[in-house]
Amino acid sequence: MNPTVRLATRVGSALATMLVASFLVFVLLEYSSTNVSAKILGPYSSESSRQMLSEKLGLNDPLLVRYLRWIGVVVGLREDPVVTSGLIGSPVVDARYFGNFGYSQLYKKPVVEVVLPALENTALLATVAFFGIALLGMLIGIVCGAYEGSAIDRSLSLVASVAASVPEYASAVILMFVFVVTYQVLPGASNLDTTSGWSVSSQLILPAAVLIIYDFGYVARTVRTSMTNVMRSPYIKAAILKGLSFRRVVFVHALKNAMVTPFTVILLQIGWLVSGVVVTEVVFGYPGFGRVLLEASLSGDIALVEACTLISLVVVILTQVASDVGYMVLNPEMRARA
Amino acid sequence: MDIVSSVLEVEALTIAYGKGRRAIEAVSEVSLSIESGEALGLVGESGCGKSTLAMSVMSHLTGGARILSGSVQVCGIPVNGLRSSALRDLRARKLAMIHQDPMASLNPRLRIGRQLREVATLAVLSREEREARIEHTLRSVRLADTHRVLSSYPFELSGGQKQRIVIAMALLARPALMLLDEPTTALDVSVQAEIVDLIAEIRSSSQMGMLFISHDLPLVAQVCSRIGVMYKGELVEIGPTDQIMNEPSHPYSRALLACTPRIAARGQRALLTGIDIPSKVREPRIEGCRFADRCSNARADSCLEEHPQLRALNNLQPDDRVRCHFPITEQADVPLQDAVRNDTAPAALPAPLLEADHLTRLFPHRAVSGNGQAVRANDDISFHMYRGRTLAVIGESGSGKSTLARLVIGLDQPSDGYIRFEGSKLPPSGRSDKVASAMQMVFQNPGGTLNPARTVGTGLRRAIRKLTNLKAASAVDQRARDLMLAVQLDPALMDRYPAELSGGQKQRVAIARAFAGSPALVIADEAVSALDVSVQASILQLLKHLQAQRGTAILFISHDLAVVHAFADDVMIVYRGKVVHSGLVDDVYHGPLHPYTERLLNAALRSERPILETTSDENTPVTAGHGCVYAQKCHRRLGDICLTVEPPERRAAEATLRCHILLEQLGRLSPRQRVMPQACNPGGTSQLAAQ
Amino acid sequence: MSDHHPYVSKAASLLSEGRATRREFLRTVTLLGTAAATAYAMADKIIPQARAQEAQPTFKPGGEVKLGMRVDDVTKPFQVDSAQKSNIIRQTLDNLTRTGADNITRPNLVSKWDVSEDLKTWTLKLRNDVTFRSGRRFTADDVVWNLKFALDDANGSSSIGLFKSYMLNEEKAGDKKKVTLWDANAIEKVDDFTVRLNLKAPQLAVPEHLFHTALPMMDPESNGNFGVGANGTGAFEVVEFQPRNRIVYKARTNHWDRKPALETFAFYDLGDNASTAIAALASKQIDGLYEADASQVDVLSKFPGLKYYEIATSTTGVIRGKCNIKPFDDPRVRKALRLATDADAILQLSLRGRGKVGEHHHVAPVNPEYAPLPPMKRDLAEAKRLLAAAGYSSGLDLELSVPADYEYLVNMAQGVTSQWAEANIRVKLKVLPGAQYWEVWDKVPFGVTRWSHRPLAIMQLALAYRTGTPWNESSYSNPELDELLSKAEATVDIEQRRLIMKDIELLMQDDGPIVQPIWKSNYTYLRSDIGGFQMHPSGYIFGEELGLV
Amino acid sequence: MSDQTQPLLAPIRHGRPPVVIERIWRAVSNSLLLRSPLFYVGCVPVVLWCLVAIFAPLLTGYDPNAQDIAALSQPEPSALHLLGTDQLGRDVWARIAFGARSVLTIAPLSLLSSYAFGIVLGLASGYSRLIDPIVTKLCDVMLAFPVIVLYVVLITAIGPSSSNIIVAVTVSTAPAVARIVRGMVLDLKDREFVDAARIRNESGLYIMFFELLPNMVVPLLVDFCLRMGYTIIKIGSLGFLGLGLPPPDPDWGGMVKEGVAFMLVWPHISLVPCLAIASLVIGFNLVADAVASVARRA
Repeated sequence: MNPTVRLATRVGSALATMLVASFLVFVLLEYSSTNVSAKILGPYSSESSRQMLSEKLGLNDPLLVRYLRWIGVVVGLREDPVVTSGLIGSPVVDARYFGNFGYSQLYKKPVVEVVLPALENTALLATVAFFGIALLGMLIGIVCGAYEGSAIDRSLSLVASVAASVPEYASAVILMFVFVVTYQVLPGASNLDTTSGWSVSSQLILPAAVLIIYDFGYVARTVRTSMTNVMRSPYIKAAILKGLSFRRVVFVHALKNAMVTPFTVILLQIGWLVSGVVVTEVVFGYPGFGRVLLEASLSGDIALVEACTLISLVVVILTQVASDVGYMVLNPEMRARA
Repeated sequence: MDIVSSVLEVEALTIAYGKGRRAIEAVSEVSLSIESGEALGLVGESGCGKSTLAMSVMSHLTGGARILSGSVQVCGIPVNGLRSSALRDLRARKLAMIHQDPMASLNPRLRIGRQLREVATLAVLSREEREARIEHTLRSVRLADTHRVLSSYPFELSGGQKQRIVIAMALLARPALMLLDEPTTALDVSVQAEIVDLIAEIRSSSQMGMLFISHDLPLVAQVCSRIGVMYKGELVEIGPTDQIMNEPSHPYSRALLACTPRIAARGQRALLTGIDIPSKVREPRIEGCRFADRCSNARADSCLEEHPQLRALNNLQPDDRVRCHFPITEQADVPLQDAVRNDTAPAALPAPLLEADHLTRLFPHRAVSGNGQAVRANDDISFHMYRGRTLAVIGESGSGKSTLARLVIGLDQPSDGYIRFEGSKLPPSGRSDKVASAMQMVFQNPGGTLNPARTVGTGLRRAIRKLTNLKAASAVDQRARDLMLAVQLDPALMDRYPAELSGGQKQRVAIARAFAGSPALVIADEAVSALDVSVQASILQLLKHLQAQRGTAILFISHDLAVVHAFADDVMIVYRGKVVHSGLVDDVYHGPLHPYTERLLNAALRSERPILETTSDENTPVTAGHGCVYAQKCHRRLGDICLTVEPPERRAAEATLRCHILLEQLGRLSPRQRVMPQACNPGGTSQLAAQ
Repeated sequence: MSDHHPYVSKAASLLSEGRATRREFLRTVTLLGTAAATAYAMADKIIPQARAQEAQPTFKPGGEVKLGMRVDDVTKPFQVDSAQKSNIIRQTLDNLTRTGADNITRPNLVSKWDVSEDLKTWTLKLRNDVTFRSGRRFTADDVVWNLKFALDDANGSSSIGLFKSYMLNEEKAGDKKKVTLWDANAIEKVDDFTVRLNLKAPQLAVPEHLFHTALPMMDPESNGNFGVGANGTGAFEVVEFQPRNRIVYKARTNHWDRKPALETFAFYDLGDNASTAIAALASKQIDGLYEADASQVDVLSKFPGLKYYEIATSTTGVIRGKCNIKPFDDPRVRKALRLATDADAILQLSLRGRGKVGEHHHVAPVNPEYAPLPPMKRDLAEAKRLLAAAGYSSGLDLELSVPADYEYLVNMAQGVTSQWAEANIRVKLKVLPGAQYWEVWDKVPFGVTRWSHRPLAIMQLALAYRTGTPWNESSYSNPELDELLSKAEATVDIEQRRLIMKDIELLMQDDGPIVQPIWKSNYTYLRSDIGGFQMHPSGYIFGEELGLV
Repeated sequence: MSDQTQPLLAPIRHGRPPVVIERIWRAVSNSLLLRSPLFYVGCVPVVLWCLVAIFAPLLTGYDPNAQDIAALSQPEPSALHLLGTDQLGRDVWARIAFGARSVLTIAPLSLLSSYAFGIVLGLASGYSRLIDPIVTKLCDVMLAFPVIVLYVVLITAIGPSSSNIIVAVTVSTAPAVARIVRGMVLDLKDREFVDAARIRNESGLYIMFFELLPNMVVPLLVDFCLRMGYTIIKIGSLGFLGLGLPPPDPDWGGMVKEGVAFMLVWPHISLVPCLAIASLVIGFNLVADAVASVARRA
């Protein structure tokens, strides 16, 4: 198989995963909620108007039909029946465009307009946290792996284990107590508002720290395991016996081999960072994607939940594809076979 | 350059694992030295401490090993306690090592060139010199296309090529001492022969000292001028190769020789004597001679109580030293025992137990061939098996011999052909419990043959319940104990997990399991190839014993021609899924030789001039029905006919072979072929007559 | 007092005889068009009272105040349905009237109103100095447009509900119900600064209704839409609006009479996590909270530099069973629940004491028509007796649904359940996320409902307990109560009405569907250098009243 | 049958414990594990919390839901309430102790159910080429959902309750377990002992559950311990987001959430449950580390 075919297969399989997953999301959400039109019309609406709307939106159609229609709306092939039914009224909203996840009942605007800014904010936080996690995790993992069994390995591993055991909300609360209340060196809320004199970067410190503390241990553990496995391999022994310096053995011979598995793991943290950070965003009042998802879920804003879930799926699947491709690039054997 | 002539000086070296009372001595009081240009062989069973010794020379002891006393000097420099930079320098310039698994010692993610340059950089100065050196060294290990090799990743090279790279890497710095730790164990027989040949050549052409470590006595003998025999951490005998190979003085050296498989003369089969003591889990500590509990000559008083010293056997041969109270000095040239082979032609036998008829197994797989064509793992294989007889299948890795075993046992279904067992045709899948009970198998890898998560007894009892009519717990248990005893194991081992057993013990359990019912046929798929020779011999003895007792037919799958010669009655030589040569063992080994048989025998007998493969294009697929399967690699290829026309079946005595060459023009083994391969003295010439 | 409404003098005599409370008097006479100051003066004359006249603070000019509050997206002011949303538009859009923290409704964009004796003709005199931000003068045409817009059912304003009974007709046009003004002249422009409302039925509360959150005065050109740059008569203009994040206002540059002290005013949304707001206050990212939780109050009280505000309200949580299903169909069970409740303790638990003890009749002490009753004490023995009499001698097993979005209600539910356990009433809590709960709030057999502040108890009672009304969540149906309610609504006389109210309260305590142990107060903390703030019982915030001192 | 008829040594033992239990016992009694200090350090919190959960009523004089009105204004730790009281005047220690019960039942139960499904799915897909593509794809899909998203969406859809939390954890964890098991099956099923079983005509079910599964005990045990920690954190997150156990039953995550507002004045209300969660998770993680490192060495 050549690389393009291989990549195409991978993307195709990712798309298939997306489809199945989106179907599951659709089924779960559309069926768990008591009544879609009741959701749209609000709790005080009358039964007859709900039924009329249901008919108008085709909510009584077979599941698969509704699902396909929904997908059609999402990819911009169809018009959103909620918009065309005139329920939203002015301001006029486009009924047909790519990425049309519908209209958020909670925010009273098209879902994309809600999600995109939140996603942007989260991307900012996620980027900072990602680099922190990757760098710290790799550093500790490499040191521990290279000096397996040493005192430094044991103590750093313990630190990583303990850090990974502290829930985000716990570290967030503690950090807040120390840095916001006691020493007042950092802002307590990270709403990205700079008028109060706290810079955006100062507001990112605490949430990013919470995420890094929670996650770096996991990365470090993976890197360490991979590193120890490599360090035990015959070719590392051979390299040492060839008379190479330990540093050269670690950096030239071990690292490249040891980073293959963790590379995937590290990349997959992106998926977690985009959507798995609800708690942190809630604690710091960060206007991000996780909070949107939580609020949408809690308020039963189906269109928004569907969009958020789907977007987090896309992110995860994209990182999976990226990590697969990266794995191919990192691994000459795979590269050659491709 | 140093003027010190001794490149390695080991003095009274003692190395132990662990600390305090739990410390286990892996190497005890070992002294030896190697002059430059000299090759010393170290042999011994696994766990005898030879690798630990080698690592101490490299000053790279791991796993909690420590030098308790003694010293190691390389080129006069004591390696122990060397500062790390000095140590690195020593490793880079003076030492080189080829490891147990040479394939794995290349970094899979760095190009060969980079890995070679890295080593060269440590030793050589200028860039031009470096490149020239690399080029030269690669040529010296017979790697031609250096440019391609240098830009390759390890996985892009064949096993033999990687091996050469590793050797080249070791040679690059022109070290004073080269350590080889089982450098050929992971290779196919024919490749093995080439590599050993290469090593011997390098040794003779350089001033390098060499420490060659192996469990394979004849192999070592081929390269080294002196051999040390190690047993449980001690050097029990050391002396010139001739002496060790022909007149060893230590009972252990002698026993090692006795259990080393060899191809006996026509009409005879080697009698292999095992020196394994299988029934005990761990040997007790012995005050006296460490070999005493396995020694047939041991005497209660001195051997058990007094530790023997390594001493010169006599004044005439100060080089030959032995650690034994009662070294064997008389009858020095007692010949290794052979038994008379009393073969009967299959034709004279009653109805066959199993008939395989035109078995074919296709793997329709792109992954294997790449061109979408089916790979024929087995192609039209037919044979008969008889009660009480052993049919051996010989082939190199990838020849389809394991597929054949799987077809016979029913783990795989033939694409074509069928198997008839006890007169009735077996269904392609879903065999009856009766057939399952009558046909069992012993596998190759002792590590995998037993379920590591279940005790020996649990597995054995399960097999008994499944393969016999016994159901009552006490009867099953009794049967299990009987079986344990039958394979010469202490029934107490039934409570153990496989991880607590030695390889030989595991293999015995596997045999016990195979004999849980009353199998008419047992398939042994490389059942002894992963074992030490001493253990291998006793397992073979055990199998023979069980076979004699129960009249079991054995399908013996092996790559080792010597073992097959000693063990089997009939033999089939398989190449790429096709039987190229088959018949009675003697008639195949001594009769007109199929070129492939010839090459295998040549390798097995370790001729001076191994027959090389004609083409190195290993990946050319064989298209079924066109020509001889071996044609592409055949050193005696006649011409296009071999490639295009399927060779005719030719019969020679009780053997059949497929070759275009006329019988009388095929090679033969000399009738008085000596059983052992020759040491590296130039006098020994191959008696394999090449056309 | 000659130009006062005829009832004003009657009210004054009631007050002097002690038959009306001061609060009732003030509310009534102001609604009838008496200026608040005059009303207060009258009341003071009748019942002399040392009123601490709060000196108008002197503000530093300019400055910035940021309050923590949920910032929902508001695009349609006429559909506003919560105090927070109303606060978002209030800084830019004004109402014609304004009901203050003291429950007194005062003129705002109107300078005064007059009402006919039959309470059917209301004449609204507009201030003539009001201008929109665009500079255009605010006139009667704007009022007419806004009222008509709000009362057009195409625009989905909840104002319709308020005005329905006296301004609108409901017609059935085929399948659809159509709501129209009852008379083409119902909203009548008299001159450029006078608007007259001609009512179908008498109504006293018109000025209060004009302060309805969904009835702001907008520029007709806006077509009822709100956003950055919205054109209003308010003191501020919106310069930045990010829903769920913040809304920022700047003081208008062209002020009419109303010039705010602050240069910038803003609401910041910090999410629902109580500690985030506290942390933000700690790091001075906000200057105060729109409203604090009971839990936040305790924490914030430890902070230096903050000032506490509190006001009693008629906001409450009621626990009600559906009276048409077992076991709530038995009044003895309902009463037993009340008797098994220790309201004092619940007030402590759920609001940490910051509120008033409820008396299970949903008439708040802050409501003018409240009739004081002896406190309803906990009586476990009587509760058990009633239960046994109702056939539940082994006690009851119930499941109580609670909305998760009001923590004090969850706490209240936890409190009563542990109290009830002592009376053998075993209750399992089912806490539902708000969105789920408010979908079934009126359907669950046994639930907790939050009712927001209403100035009048009869409004509340009619809404929730009259037979067959849509929000009668308990399905309570008692002809006696219905009758009493109708009577109370028709009674203008304060004293008589209070007598009726007393009957209602007693009936609710004895037979009613609810357990109502608490009245929630509103409270908050602001930085102590912020002046001019008054806690409003409905949670309304007027940015132009604030300033830095 | 045998030529050696002399029975040797040891009496025959009957009534052997099931293999898996024996295996675990062996792994535990394995001197290596008992020699690992990490193991003891990890066991301390786990065992302590288990004891606390079991003996909760004996360890506290308070009903975890009993409200002490008097303590409302003075919730700080005192002689009466050793760890203080919470915002509703309930004894924090009592709630922690009883909360340990729910944590230590819900997390293991949900994991057990995840493992039950995961192991069956994993064994089946690893062993059967027919089932494999379906199961694998399904697992891919489920694993593509970020865990917390799955939790939040599921719990808001089906409502928070202990059984629903178990459902949510199972839905999100079982595919991960299935994937691990499948990987191990693929690794194991070409081993000779599996072939040996097949040539004895053992059924697929027997091979899956008696030949393959026992070999996964140790890695699965490590995974289980790690997942325990992870699951406890995630269940706590649900509680923190208000999607945990319905009140009044004590739920550590919910306790953190309720106390978080008081962090600055009465930090004990949320710090105590935070520490409880963290210590329990650390315990499980360290035990996992210990088992893993011992398994690697053995």
